[in-house]
Amino acid sequence: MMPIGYYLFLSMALFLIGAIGVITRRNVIVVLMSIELILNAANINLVAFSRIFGDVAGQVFALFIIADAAAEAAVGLGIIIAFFRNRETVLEDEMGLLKW
Amino acid sequence: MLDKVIFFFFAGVAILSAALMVTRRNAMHSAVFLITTLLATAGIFLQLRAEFIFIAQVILYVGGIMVLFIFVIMLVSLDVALHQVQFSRQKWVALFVTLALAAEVGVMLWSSRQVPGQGFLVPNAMPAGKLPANTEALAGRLFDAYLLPFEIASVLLLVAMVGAVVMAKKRT
Amino acid sequence: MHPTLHAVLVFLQTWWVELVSGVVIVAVVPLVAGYLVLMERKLMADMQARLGPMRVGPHGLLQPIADAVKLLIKEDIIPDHADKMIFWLAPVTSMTAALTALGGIAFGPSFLVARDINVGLLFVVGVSSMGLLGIMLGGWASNSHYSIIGALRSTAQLVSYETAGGLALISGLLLAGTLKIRAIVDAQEQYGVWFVFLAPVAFFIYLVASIAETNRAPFDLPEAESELVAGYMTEYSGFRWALYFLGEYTNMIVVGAVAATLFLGGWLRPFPNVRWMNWLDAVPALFTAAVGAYSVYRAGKQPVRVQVWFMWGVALACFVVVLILAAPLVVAPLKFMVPGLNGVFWFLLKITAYIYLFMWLRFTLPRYRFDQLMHLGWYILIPLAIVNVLAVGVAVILETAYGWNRWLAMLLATVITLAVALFLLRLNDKRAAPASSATPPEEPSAEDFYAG
Amino acid sequence: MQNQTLLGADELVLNMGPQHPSTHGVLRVKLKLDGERVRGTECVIGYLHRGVEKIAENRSYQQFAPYVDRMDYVAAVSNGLGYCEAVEKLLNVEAPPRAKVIRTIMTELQRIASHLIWLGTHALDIGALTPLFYCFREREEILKIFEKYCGARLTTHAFRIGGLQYEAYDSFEKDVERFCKDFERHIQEYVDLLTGNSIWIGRTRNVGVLSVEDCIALGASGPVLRASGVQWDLRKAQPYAAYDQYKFEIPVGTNGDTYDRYMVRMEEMRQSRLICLQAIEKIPAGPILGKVGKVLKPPAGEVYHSIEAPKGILGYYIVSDGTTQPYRVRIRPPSFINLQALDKMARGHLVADVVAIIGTLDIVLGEVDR
Repeated sequence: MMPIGYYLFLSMALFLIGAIGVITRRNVIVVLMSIELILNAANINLVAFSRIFGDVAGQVFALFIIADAAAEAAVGLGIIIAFFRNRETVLEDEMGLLKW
Repeated sequence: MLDKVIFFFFAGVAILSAALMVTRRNAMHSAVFLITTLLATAGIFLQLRAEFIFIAQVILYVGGIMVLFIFVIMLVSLDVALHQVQFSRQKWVALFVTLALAAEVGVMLWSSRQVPGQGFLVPNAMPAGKLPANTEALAGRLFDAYLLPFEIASVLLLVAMVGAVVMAKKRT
Repeated sequence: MHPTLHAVLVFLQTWWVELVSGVVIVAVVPLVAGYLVLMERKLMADMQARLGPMRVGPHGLLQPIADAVKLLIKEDIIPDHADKMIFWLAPVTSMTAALTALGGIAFGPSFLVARDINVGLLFVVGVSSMGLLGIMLGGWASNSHYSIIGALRSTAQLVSYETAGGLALISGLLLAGTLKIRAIVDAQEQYGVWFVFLAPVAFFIYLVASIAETNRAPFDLPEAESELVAGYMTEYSGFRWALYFLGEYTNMIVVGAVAATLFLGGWLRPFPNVRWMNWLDAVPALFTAAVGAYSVYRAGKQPVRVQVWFMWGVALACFVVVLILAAPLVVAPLKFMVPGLNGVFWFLLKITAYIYLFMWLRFTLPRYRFDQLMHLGWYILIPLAIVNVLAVGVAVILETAYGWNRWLAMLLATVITLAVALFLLRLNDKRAAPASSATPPEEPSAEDFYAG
Repeated sequence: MQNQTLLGADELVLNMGPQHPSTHGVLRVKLKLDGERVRGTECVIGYLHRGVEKIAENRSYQQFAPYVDRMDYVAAVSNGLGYCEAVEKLLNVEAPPRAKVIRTIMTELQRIASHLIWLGTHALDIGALTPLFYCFREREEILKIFEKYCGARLTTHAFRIGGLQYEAYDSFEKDVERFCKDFERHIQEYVDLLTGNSIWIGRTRNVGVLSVEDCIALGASGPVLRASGVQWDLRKAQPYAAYDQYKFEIPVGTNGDTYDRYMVRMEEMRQSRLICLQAIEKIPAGPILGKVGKVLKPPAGEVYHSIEAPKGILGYYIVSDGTTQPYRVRIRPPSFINLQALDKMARGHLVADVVAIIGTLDIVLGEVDR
């Protein structure tokens, strides 16, 4: 077991990279992927603390987060496909319309 | 020692490929680097003796979610996208938000160090050999204390599935 | 001692088994895969009234090596506009996943390749499913229509059949009550029966799903030669192509090993607990001896001296193996080695039989169409697998909580599942209008198309 | 092409061939796809064009005979029969009865051989590997008979204008009889492998349905026409060679789908076998070559003669201007005309079905392109 700070730092780094991706990228698919990265960073924290405290509850929540990520990816990509079919773009700032 | 090597290896791979993921122009390359990050994170989980989360990460994230991503990228891959501006004009906002977040976490890390007795940079976890069998412990917890959240999660997945089908279906 | 050196030594001391087995996997499995190809070609030739490879070595025994050399020295072509990085990465991914999955498999009670990790079987299944990424990426990177259609087909097929196969595995795991490879086999020893007899439907579903997962006929649509040339492998040649091929055959070994472990009793011999069947322990030695004797017999009939020597070599190798296998049976102090050595033999025999079944089906059956394949997966296999999981779960509870007879409970589960299967088939027959002809041929609206 | 996607925003154009494992040679089919569904097809032919009809104008009548063997090269004997009979009609001579019977036997053997190639490749297209080798095993026996008879296996040039050049060799009847005896057993093997197989039925039933009206409108002939339910076979309708002497059935289908065409061809092989058996029972004695001169100079005029080749109606239209060389030869190749049905049959099906449909049309590109 490494000191918990290392894990927190790793988690923070991944989270920040993910946040940068979400804010700056135009391609919605990449934005979604960045969100997956953020969720994953959270998972590292959960699992690391679960290991520190010797309590698997943290891992249970990590599982829930993975399930949530799956749901999010499915719906998000479904929306992207639907949008792409109509507008032929996957760029965020071209998706500004609320109707098509 | 070995722990350290493994951790730094995986952590390095994770951060490096995460950075590459955000900066690559080609969405497919981004996906590949995200897969690398996820696998490296899975390695971290294994180093934390969380075998079940490790394999769940491999099966669900890499074998499931990322396959879905690649599938969609294959379907919508527009070569035009490669020649367009890849970043939106929010660079400064991004920088600001990131710095703010980094500062927050930094302050948190730094201040918790000040608190005597907490000292979470000191390892105080149970030795690896004394941990209960991971899968069994996890299952016991999941189907006992967290049964309701588990069911809610499955309902969530069902809803997501229906939603995805409705979204992606061709309107004829 | 220098601390770093010391650390390295400690590392080696704790991990040498894993390191050695890793090297063995990487070194031996390609050879085994090559000989699987030879076996397939020979069997195919036998069933098709011809001889198969005969030129390289006696009865083509050196053909895999010749093939490997040929593939290695072949020109390595990367198509124009291919994404070079991913084109390079994809076959490596495919093969790495397959080889890594092999690391989780135990070939005998004392021949565990890597550690008996807590999530053993799940590890094997999960890691081998990552090979799909290689297929998708390769198909995408090739920048060819055939490749990308092959990759899309492959993805859809693998995702659907992995679901069915995974659910079938869960039925078996419910009986074992653990994910650890060794504990699964131990459970079968305790039960005194292979799980295939307790949960035959699950085994059957896994069989079908594993054929589909390894892209073998009749589910070989992703690389259907007559439709998509070679599917995702169309643009690959030489060594990269060989990596894909290697991955595919390694995957066959992996699914065979999973099936053998979970359903066919792993390294247990038939009737592991029946005392008067103990003579079965001598079978491995006798079998190998018979192979050796046959080689001696054939050696006299070889036309070229090199081939005669080669057959003698094969015979000699067989006899050495016989000695190793027979020694523990005869020499009392070595008795403890019997389960280990024979276990490996039985395990390999089971995998071989499983793969033989794959090959047999390939030579016999035509290929499914894509919609039929998806229909079979989603409308029949997955519902059936879900019902089977429920039924087996109920049976396990009936047995443990209500003290039912195990066989009775399992029989009930099987009957329920089969009844549902019949119902499903009926249902599907009713709306059997083939999806392919469902859409009426549209009116010719393609004048521009015919213009050029 | 670059910007097309698989999402159906555009339609994808997939080139199948000319280098493709299942286009039976050098056929190129442009498929217009929506996902995997075919919205239209276009055949691009001509990769094997050799100008056979034009060559005829510069060859004497006998010299041209070997060229027709190279059209449908898996049924060379049938091509030769059609050509020889057409020229005989032009010359107004008739082959002697013995020649006619031997011609009939050879042609029926060739029909079996051609159908065997069709069965093997068709099954291979649908993914069954093994029937191909069984089919070639039997075809080998037929080719051996051909080789013994005329020295050639594939492009036989077995017949001569006015009859035959070679007398049947000594054990000819015995060889044919032995083949026919074995063949009954072998055909059962294919039936065991394919006819009842649910995958095979799933892949062929209701695939590539061609109605009677479509068949007639497109001019389809042979098994393609008969599988739709039209009992039209020139061997019965306008008997040539010695077909009027033998009893045989003309199998017809009902649905006109790929499975029916399969059944029709399988039954045709059985009937051909019966014809062969009937014919070898009594081969009349006599000369084998009618009275034709060394130099053929047919009177000016024109003639059209058609036979039932394995793939359909094979017609020869020959115009003579009274010289030793034909003025014009026009050939009606069954493959070329049957191929026109591809678009009609493939629309609305999946890519995999296109492969099956090309297989079931039983085309030979040498004949399509000539």
